[in-house]
Amino acid sequence: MDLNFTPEQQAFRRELQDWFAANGPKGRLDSPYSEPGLSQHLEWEKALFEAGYAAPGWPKEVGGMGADAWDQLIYDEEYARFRLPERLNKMGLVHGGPTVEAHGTDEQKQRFLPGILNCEDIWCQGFSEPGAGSDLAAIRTTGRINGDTMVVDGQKIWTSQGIIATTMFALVRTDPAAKGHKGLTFVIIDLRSPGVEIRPLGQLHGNPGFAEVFFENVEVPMENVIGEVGDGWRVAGTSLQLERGTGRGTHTRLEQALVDLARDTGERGSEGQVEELGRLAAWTFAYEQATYAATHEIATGRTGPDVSSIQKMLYTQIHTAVHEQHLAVLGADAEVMTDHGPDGEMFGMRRNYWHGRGAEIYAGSNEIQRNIISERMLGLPKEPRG
Amino acid sequence: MDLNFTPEQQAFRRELQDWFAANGPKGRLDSPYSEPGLSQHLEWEKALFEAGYAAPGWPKEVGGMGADAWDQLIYDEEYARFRLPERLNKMGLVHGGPTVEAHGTDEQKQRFLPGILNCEDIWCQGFSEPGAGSDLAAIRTTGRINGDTMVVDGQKIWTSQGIIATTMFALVRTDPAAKGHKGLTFVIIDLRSPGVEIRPLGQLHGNPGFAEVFFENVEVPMENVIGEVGDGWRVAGTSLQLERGTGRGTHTRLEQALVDLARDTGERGSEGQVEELGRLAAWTFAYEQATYAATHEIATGRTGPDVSSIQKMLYTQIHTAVHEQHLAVLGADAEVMTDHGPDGEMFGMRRNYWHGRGAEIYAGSNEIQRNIISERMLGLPKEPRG
Amino acid sequence: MKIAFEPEQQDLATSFDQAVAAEVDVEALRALWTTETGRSEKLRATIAQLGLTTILVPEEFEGYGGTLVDLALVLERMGYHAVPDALVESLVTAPVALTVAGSPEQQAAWLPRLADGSATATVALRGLASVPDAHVSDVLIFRDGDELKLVETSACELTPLRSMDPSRRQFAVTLPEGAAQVLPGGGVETVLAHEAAASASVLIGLSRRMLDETVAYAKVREQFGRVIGSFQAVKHQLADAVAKVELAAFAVHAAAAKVADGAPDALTAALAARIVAVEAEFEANRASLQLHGGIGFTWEHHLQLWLKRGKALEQAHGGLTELTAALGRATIDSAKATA
Amino acid sequence: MKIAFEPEQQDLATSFDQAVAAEVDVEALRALWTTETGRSEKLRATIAQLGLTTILVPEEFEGYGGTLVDLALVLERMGYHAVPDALVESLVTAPVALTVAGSPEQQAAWLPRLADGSATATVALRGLASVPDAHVSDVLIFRDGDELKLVETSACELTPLRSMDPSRRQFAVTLPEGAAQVLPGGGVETVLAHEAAASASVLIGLSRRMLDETVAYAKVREQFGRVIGSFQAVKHQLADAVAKVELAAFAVHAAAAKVADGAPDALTAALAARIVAVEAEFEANRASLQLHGGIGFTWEHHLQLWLKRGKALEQAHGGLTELTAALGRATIDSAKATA
Repeated sequence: MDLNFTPEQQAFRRELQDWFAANGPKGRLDSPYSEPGLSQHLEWEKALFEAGYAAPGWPKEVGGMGADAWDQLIYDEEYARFRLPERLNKMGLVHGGPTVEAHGTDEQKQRFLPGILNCEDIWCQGFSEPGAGSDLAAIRTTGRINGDTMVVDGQKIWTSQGIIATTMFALVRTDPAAKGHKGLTFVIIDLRSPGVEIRPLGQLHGNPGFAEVFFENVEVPMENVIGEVGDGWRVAGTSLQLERGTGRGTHTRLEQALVDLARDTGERGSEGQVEELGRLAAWTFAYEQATYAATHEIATGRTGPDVSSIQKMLYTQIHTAVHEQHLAVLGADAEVMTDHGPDGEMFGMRRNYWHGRGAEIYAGSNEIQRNIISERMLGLPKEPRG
Repeated sequence: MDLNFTPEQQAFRRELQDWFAANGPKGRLDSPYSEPGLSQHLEWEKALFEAGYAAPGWPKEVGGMGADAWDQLIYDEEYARFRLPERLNKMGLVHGGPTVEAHGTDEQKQRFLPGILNCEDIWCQGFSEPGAGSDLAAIRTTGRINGDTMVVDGQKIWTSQGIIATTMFALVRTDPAAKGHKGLTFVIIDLRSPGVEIRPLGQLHGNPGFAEVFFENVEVPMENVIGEVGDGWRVAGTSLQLERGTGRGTHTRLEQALVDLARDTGERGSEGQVEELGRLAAWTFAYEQATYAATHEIATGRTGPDVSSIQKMLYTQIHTAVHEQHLAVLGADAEVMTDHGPDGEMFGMRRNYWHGRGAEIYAGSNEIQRNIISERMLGLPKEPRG
Repeated sequence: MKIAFEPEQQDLATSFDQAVAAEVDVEALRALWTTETGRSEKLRATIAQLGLTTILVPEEFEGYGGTLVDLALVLERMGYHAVPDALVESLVTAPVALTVAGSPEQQAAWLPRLADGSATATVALRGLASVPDAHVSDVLIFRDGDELKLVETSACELTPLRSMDPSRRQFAVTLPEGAAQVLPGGGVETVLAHEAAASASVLIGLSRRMLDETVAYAKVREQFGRVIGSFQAVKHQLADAVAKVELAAFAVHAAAAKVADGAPDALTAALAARIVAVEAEFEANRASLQLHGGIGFTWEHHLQLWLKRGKALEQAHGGLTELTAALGRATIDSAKATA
Repeated sequence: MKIAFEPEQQDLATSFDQAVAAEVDVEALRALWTTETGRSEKLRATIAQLGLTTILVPEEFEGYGGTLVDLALVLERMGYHAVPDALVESLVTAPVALTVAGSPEQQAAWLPRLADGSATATVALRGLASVPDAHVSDVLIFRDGDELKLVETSACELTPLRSMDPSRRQFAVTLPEGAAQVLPGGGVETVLAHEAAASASVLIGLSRRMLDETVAYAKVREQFGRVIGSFQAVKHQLADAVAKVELAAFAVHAAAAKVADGAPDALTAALAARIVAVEAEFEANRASLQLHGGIGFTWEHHLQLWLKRGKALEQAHGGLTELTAALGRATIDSAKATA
């Protein structure tokens, strides 16, 4: 056991701190779904890219720094600690890109990855459909293969970043005869293609960002298929596990939420609320340490049991509990938005509260995580399908 | 809405208070599973019987007072408030007797009910079996009908009062071809018959009282069948609903537990523990009011939705929460039994703590209650059987 | 004992349902979000026509002279329909405050007008930082220490706030020096008890609506080849929430009766009722969003009407910390007294 | 960073499992309930032979000079096997107290004997009303305000108490006037941190055992024509409990490392570890009895070994109220400092 960062790691952290302090945007950027906001975000992404900080964990060949898991963690911690803007291309950086990296050909890596880093392409994920939320295997969007072209028809929903995205990595059904997760293919779709319609869909905290995406006879080159045709479920598994997994500074953001709660509790909380703060601090610590342990696992290439479902479920529950408690400490002031956008969208703690409740649903609802934990970790029998 | 008792009801309450104060045993009786304890309990039951207080709610013809639901509630409240001994024949008084009253012939009522009141017979319930706990329909104890005799073979388990009981009301399978809850018959078995073996089974809080009861070629007269042969599931339903239902002073005992907790919280609790006490007081109040509402329903013969599953589930949860909180308030003293029997069995709060956890399992585990609530009240589909 | 509402009380709730049906249609409610007042004149007129404004006004001031029990079921329906107005204040705590604590002049000036709907009142028992519906109220009754005071809103400065619930209209109120009059009769405890019990009724209705919506959705939404309502993971979450709401409702109805009777335990019963109603609503709120899944998280779905109202009302009439600490202390005092 | 135990540390836990297998057989443990001391000489000898008594004794006093990290996995296994002895006290807090706070004379008198197993110590940081294993301990170290003190048990009056857990042996200790010596070096915080972190390790092992037993039972017990482990009602309760235990374990391991390092946040990390371990154990305890059903409630079933130990250890080394209040205050102080 050694809980200390190496001198090199500490130096990397200071380097980042200096750069973020000097170059990070002052104040909050406008929403990326507004014209000025999108420019501001692209400008920030450009600065990161030019400094080499767009994706430290990616290989040098495709524009990353080849940083190891610990340096990636340090980057994520500092990025969160400086409260820098949410990454415009996070679906590409965290999910789509690593999937291409893991399953794509060299040609595909060269073709797709640089565009994510320099934000020429903005990626979104196309898994959920109106009839396929928790049950991803029920996907009905079809990909009809016709020589070297796939013709896509169907609909995706709850697509984060959908209204600004140029590129979707999607699961489509290429074998209509196959049931469930068989016959699905993982494919990258250019949303600028004819036949794509994107309709904005709001989120309940008032913030835009969701979209429904409709496909009608959309032609996609077969060279955009990642992995084998019909093997999409396994390919997508990489992305799903990444989505469940921790990292990306979630532990730092949770700690920040706890610090904010602690300040308000110190100012106006009852003794019982101090006790509740202590309870939440303890679970926040546990989550932080689980993140470090997972980083150690990745860094050493060892593969202990996959605890990403445990982390996802409990992270979202702790996150919600911290914010529920913050509402309680604020009392009658809780509903009053001190910080909100021109259209009434929520910012700060109140946005995070609702967003956190959404997180108990998305990326595999916590009910699905409980199935995974009880079936894969404990070996209990699967639920019978209807 | 009128939350006041009538003058007549108040007078009845005073009458009971006077009689209990004058005649109630001073101090705790020995365990009814010991020789001296059984005598002491029988003596107390005899006093109740002779005063006409053995079962106020039963009809006068069979030795009760014909009291209405409100007078029965008042009786139960005062009995609990005076912390009088647990009724020796409670399984007969609360479950078996009322089932005979509801489904038996006049002859059967005359034959069985008086023996419960004067404690010539001590009843126990024979529903659970090693393979049929939550799944009562899986009962395998058989009753082979042979003319005017039924021959019973099999085993019952977790039989409360089993080691002192003389009489069991049981569900047995009379039609071996029928599956599930079909082919079951409700029958009263004299445990003094040849072929019955009763083995004591302890409970985890150290108190005796459970038994396993084995039947080998036990002959039971067919006139002991209550209701029709094969209709036992419906007949037992009365008993099960009574078991789930509230009443019998449970709300008073819950309030007493709350008062005990409040005293210790006042003496040694933190401010956070005072808040938790308030939360528990609120749910105790809700349960009390639900009991009054149920009594009103019974008294007026109206039948609103059956909320007995809600009451059973939440009562047991509130009960456990009150006792868990009491352990927390006592801190390091919680484990130390200030009050225990010679063989280390638990008394008082600590017994009630474990007993309450058992209550979340017995009388239909809370998982079963959730099935009932979601299926019968909300109309959600049944769980598929295997 | 009689633990049941009178037929007239039930009928009043049914009449309310019918009379306001068009006004509480979810699209109509959403349309109000962007109007200047956020309030429907028609709805307010209907409430007055139904006589709801008269119920807690004494007969001598042209009221009905009723009690909270007469309003309890209507308040539940108001929660059920997510009626946006601050009706706990205007229908309950304002007339009660004037009745128990107002001077004869104050009563004569305001109670008849509250009864006939020609004036509206709002109430603030926990400071003036966030007062509901001050913009459509003629008079504000507020707590100042152990006293209740009254001020005309036209004399106050109202700063509009933005609530997480787009239906709610909250205002920071600044009082001009010396504008407030004391209500001389005390009455803080009575008003607090009415507030807690009435608020609890609203929460019960709100919770029932969230659960009704969710049960209905669970019966049609299919995943994994089955309606999701056939999974124990869904069924048991709903059972837990429904159980809490229904048990809480017993407490809420009893509290209304005790508050109506002025029973010695009226305040503790009302605190208990609001505590269990808040906890039940919390669970109904949690389960209903969780079980709706992604669709419930969209702006376009109506579930947010109840979700956000619920979060606002968990805190608005006293949060759990305040209420549980008070009830906990009262429980200790009462346990000592019976020792 | 290296978030993993060394192979030797893992091997020590495995050796412990093997060496004590016969002594921690459930029937053997139950047999101890009715013996006079309730303790197995053989088990105590084995623990000494494995060198576990030496680990936290400095080398200069014939110890191993290790840290809590060396013992953390062994402590988990002790919980897993429901070892009845007060080993958090005898193996951890007693040698640590002497090492950090004892005078040279006190250290020389006791540490070598603790190391070789010729003497045993127990510790009481929260009063003398209920001290574990005082009857088999030669020396008692206790907290008196900001000081630690030491007294030989032979000088004390020991009144045996009856624990809900028939394996535990607790005693009320009465001190003779002037018999206790102060440990001059302070050290209360260090000892508290070791206690919380070590106790958390025991709770993790205890929780894992309850869940292992329950998962195994759920795979064979049939109801409604299916093994009960195929019902979501069962699966999800187990998933919730396992998730809490496994997340808590990360905190517990990190706390051991921080306590071992004497990190500035060692005490808060240890408090956090014990808080999450207690909450995880609480849930494992609840779920395991609930899912065993009636059979788990019988005296004859072994589940009670872990259930009762768990309830005792939830309170024994500081209950949640004490720990959460302390950690909550520390969190507020630290938030203010980073403002």
